[in-house]
This record gives sequence, C-alpha cells and structure tokens, in this order.
Amino acid sequence: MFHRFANPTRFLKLADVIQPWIAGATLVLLGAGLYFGLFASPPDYQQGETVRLMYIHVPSAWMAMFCYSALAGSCAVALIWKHPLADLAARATAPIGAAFTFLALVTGSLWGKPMWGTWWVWDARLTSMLVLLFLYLGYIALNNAFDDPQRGSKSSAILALVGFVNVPIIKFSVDWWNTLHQPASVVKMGGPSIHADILLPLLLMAAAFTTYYLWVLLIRIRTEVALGKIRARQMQKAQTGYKG
Amino acid sequence: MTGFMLILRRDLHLAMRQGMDSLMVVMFFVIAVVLFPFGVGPESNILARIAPGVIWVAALLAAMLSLERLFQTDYEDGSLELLALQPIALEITVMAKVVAHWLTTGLPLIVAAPLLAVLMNLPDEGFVILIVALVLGTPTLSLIGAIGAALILGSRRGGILLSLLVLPLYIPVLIFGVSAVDAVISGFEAKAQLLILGGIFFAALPLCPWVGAAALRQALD
Amino acid sequence: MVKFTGTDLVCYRGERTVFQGLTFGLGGGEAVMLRGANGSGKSSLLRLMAGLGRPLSGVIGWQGQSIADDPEAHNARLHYIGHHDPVKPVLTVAENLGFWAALRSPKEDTNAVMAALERLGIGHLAGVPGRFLSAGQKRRVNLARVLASSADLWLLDEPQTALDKAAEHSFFDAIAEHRSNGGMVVMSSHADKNLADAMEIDLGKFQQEARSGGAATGTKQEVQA
Amino acid sequence: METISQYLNMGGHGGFIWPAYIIVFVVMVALMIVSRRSLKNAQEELETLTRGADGRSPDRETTREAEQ
Repeated sequence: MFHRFANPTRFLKLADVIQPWIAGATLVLLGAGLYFGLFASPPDYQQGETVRLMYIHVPSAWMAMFCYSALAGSCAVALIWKHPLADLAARATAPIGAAFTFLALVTGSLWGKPMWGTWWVWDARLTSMLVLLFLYLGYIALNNAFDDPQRGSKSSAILALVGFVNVPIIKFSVDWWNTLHQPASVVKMGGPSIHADILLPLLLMAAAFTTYYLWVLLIRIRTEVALGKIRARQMQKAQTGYKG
Repeated sequence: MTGFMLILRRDLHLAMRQGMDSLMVVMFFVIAVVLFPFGVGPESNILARIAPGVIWVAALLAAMLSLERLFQTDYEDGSLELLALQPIALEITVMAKVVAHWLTTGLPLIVAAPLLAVLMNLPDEGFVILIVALVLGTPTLSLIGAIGAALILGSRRGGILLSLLVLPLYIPVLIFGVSAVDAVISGFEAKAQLLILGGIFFAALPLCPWVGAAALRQALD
Repeated sequence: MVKFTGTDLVCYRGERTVFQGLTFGLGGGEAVMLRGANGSGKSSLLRLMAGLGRPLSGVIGWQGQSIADDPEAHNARLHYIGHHDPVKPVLTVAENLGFWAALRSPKEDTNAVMAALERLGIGHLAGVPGRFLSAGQKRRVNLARVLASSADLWLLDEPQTALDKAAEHSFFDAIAEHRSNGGMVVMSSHADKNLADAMEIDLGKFQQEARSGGAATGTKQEVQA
Repeated sequence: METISQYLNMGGHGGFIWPAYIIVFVVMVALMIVSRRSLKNAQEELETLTRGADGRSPDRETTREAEQ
C-alpha cells in the first residue's frame, strides 16, 4: 500500500519533537518584537510613527520571497530526487507564502496612504510583490487542478521552477518600467539608513515570522501526510475489496 | 524530410484544413482593440497615447487564446503519446508545434497590427517599430505559452488556468515591447528595448522546448 | 539470446504500488502474454516497456543497456498500440499513415502503407478522411501503422478491442510473420486467444499482498523466459 | 507619560498603523487555525478508516504503522 519511499514515519517523529520548540520560539520572538516595535522604540525622526508599519511590512515582504525560494527549492528536490516529502513541503509552503505576500501588499498600501496619499502606488517593489502573488496563485491553482495529486505536484513543481527563473527578469523589467514612468518615490520603502533602534524590532519580527512559517509548515505537512494515507487506504479498499 | 518539418507541415496542414483558428485569433485581436475607443472615448490624443499599450495587451491575449489547443487535441486522441514514442526528440516536436502556433497566430497578429494602429491613431513613426517589436516579441509568447499548454494537459478547466500561469511570465515582453514603441514615438532610440526583447527571445528559444518536453513527459507518465 | 529484459521492476502510479518485484526476459522471435485483472498493471507495464514513464525502481534494458539512457534509439525499435487510435479526422487515412511512416523511415514509400492497408482489408479506405471511419476501422488503421514500418519490438495493449474476426485473424498472421523473422511481441489481452508458445506473466502475482495484519511484503517471483 | 488616547493616536497615523497590525495578526492566526483544523479532520478521518479496516483503533497517528 504505502511504498517505503512515501512513508515518512521518520519525519513525523522528528516533527513531533521540534514542533513545540518552534511554537515556543515563535511566541517569544513575536512578543519581544511587538514590545520593542510598538512600545519601546522611538518614532523615526523622518517618517514619524509610520515607521512602526515597517516592522511588519518589511518582514512580510522578506518572508514572501523566502517562501518562494523555499517553494522552488523543494520543487527542485522533488523533481530531481523524486522525494515525496519535498512535494508535500512545496504544497504546504505555497499558501503560507501567498499569505505573507498578501500581507506585504496590504501593509504596503497602508504605508502608502499616509506617505503618498493613495492606497496603491505603482512602486517597483510593490508591483513586483503583486506579480509574485500571481505566481503563488498560479502554483496553488495548478497544484489542485488535477485529480491525481502526484500529477498536480509534478506539473506545479515545473511551474514553480520556471517562475523562479523569471522572478529576476520580472524584477528587472518592473524596475525599468517604474523608473521610465515615475521619478523614484520620495521615501524609499526601507529608509536610507536603518537606525539601531529600528533594526532590533525589525529583526525580531523577521525571526518571529520565520519560526511562524516553520510552525505552520510542519502542521501542513503532517496534514498532507495524513491525507496521503487516507487516499492510500481508500485505494486499498477499492483495489482488493477489503473485508474490514 | 526531417521530423521537424514533417510535424510542422502536418500541424500547418491541420490548421489550414480547420482554417478558422487563425481567423478567429485575428478577429479577437481586432475586436479587443476596437472596444477601447468605446471605453476611453474617441479623442485622438488619448487614443494615440495608449495605442501601443492597448495593441500589445490585445496581441498578448489573442496569442494566448489559441495556446490551449496546442497539445490538447493531440493529447486527447493519443497522437501526443505516439509522438513521444517516435525516434525524434520530444524537444524537437515541441519546437515544431511552437513554430506552427506562431505561424498560425503570431504572424496574423503582426499583419493585422498596422490596421489597428490606424484605428488607434498611432503616430506615423510608431508603425515600423510596432511591427519590429511584435516580430521580436510574439515568438517568445508562443515559446513561454507552450510550457503553460504542456503543464495544464489533463487538468480541469485548462483554459482559465493557462492564462493565470502564463500572463505573469509575459510581463517582461509586454513592458519592453510597449516601451520600444513609446520611445520611438517620443523621439528616442528604441535600440535598448529591442536588444532586451531579442535577448529574452534567444534565452527562451532553447529553454522553453526543453522545459515543455519535460512537462509533456510527466503528463504522459 | 535474451535481448529485452526487465529486472525487479516496481511501478508506483497514482499514489499506489501497481506491481513490484517483476522480472522478465525476452529473446528474438519470442512473445509474452500479459494476464491479470483490471487495474493489475498490464497497461502500466506496457507503458514502462515503451519508455512512456519510469519505474520507481528496477531497470528495463535492451541488450544490457537501460532504455532510459537513449530513449530515441529505443523508440526507433518499437511499435506501441495503446488504448487510443490516433487518426486525425481532417486527414485521409493515407495521409495519417504516411505521416507516421515517414517519421520512422527517412525514405517515403507509399506502397508500404498501401500494402499494410490491403493486408488488413481496408485498402479501399486510403482516400477517406478520418472522420468517416468507425471505431473498428480506426483500430485497423492503427494496426496498419505497425505493419507499415519495421520495428523489432511490438507492444500491444489489447489490440483486438473493436476488431472483427477477419481483421483479428489477419493481424495474428502478421504477428506470427513478425516473430518468424526475429521480432518480439508483448501483448496484453483478455480474450482466450493465445499466441503460439508464448510465455505468460500474470500481473496478479506481483501485486502487494493486501494488508491483513501481517507485514505487507510483495512476494518476488521470477519468470525467467 | 502620554495618555493612552495620545499613544493610540500615533502622531495622527494611528488610523493606519493599528489596522495594519490587526490585519497581519488576524491573517496569521486564521492561517494557523485553518491548518490545525484540517490536520485534526484528516487525523480523525484516518482513524475512522483504520479502525473500520482493522477492528482495532491504532494509538496516536505516529504509530510505526508497519506498512513496510
């Protein structure tokens, strides 16, 4: 029924051990990040209080790109070494990455309103983030477009790699397009030089988001493993008319 | 005659016999562009301003429309399986299909583009550069589209899915295609844009058939 | 002398192990009949033999060299009849077969195509476009494709479906003739019709034992031709 | 110490900072809840399937199921 390659008991045991630690780390880091970000750090001399938006916008954007690289990485492993766990990891990563990209866009537009007076600014970075969201949605749609999940994972893995190769080209062309049509936006998203007080909450939040990603990733992978076993058992029933 | 020519000839033969495909693509292209004056208003200076962008976006959508059929009919009647079992590399088969797709969609779009440029009141100096940019850009659209067409084989709702997969990858071609025409219209040189368009094309030329063949192989697995 | 071999094949498709531990060996002039219930992996095995997919483990080899190393060469020496009959409705029968024959042999000789059509009794259909053909006629056109150009290995997935007695008879003659001049045949079929002194592989023996408390280990059974 | 309302005001930008933090918090918690619930449902369904098939209910989902 379950071929020895596709039965990740070893992974499940490992996941059980490290998940509580990751959960704890996430809560601690998040608490510290919020404390330093919202209460203990002074407003930025230039952007004033809105710098606090940066503490969630920039980590979300970092995570959006980090998750896409993780997605492309696990897809490469799945295609080259055909390890079924990599397929599950990719399938589990995509929704998390899409969520972070969405958050980056939302916080970006909430940042844009006070800064430039409009909800959406065709700033090069925000536009690239929007395109990245489409790449995520494309992956998720293709992943679930087939009846056979194996088929879905394989073709979406190829799409993820094609997308990954195209990200720099898209970034380059969007930057070119942006400079062509609009002078560089007044306030650089990341700020000219990152002052020490700002750096601390920024890094704390980034670390918190990363551990949060690992936490949800483990949960989603275990879900995929369980779903795989359910399909295998149903197949088993169908194939041999199992007398339970 | 080489395998490549055989497959190309057969696909063109099929397209000719079914005739309507190229015509429908051009009809969609024309209608899509003609809609804009109704939406944006007939002032010629506004139309002229957005003409390159509108023509390019419409061409891109028209080229994408016929992509779904690229492998679908052969996949359904078993020809694709058989083509994969011929002593010809699958990559060559994919390349032949891409060339056939370009000849039946890309070329008619390029032929129809000047007419639409007139409709959209494109300044005179923009005509030649529009053709040149389209000639450099549309093959890339077919190449990248072939990957999308191979990926959605056997999926539910292939057509819509194909556009979601392929359009983000079309953005660079769209940006440089339109900016080439804009540059010439506003009196600048468009050499940089054309060079980049050519660069993207020559990168896509070997990579897309290779990835497309890999996608076909796992679709037939 | 054994040419076409498969050692310890495991086929994993659609998230289930279709069969495992399957080994076979085939020499010139020999034939193999694949038996087994639906879903036991007959078609999957034929597709693996054709190179349409890769076994999860195990190697399919031609004279000792794995077929995955040079797929084009392997394609050049096999004919595959699957569940579908690829006949384009817009092209005539002669054009359909001409295309496939030309792909395999550089010199275009239309008389080989005509001879194949005549042999299966559908010579009169040469000029008829594909859309007018019945299922049986399409199957004959597909079988004629196999006769129109030479190949060492014939992989036939239930070739008799939709065939009437006469066509079946003439196709079996063609198989016998193919085997007599050194060709090999692997055929899956439900009908009791059997090829003369053909070896048999019962896919049922290579299934994974249904899990009933005991450890599920597939029994490996060698069928040495 | 500035008053609470002054703090919440965030120099006039409170209207943008707080919604942003709230949205981020809501989305991340929602993703966590959805993931945990789908895991629970999958494990329950697996258990009913295995209990139905074996007549004995396996202990926690990470038993060394001796498939292989």
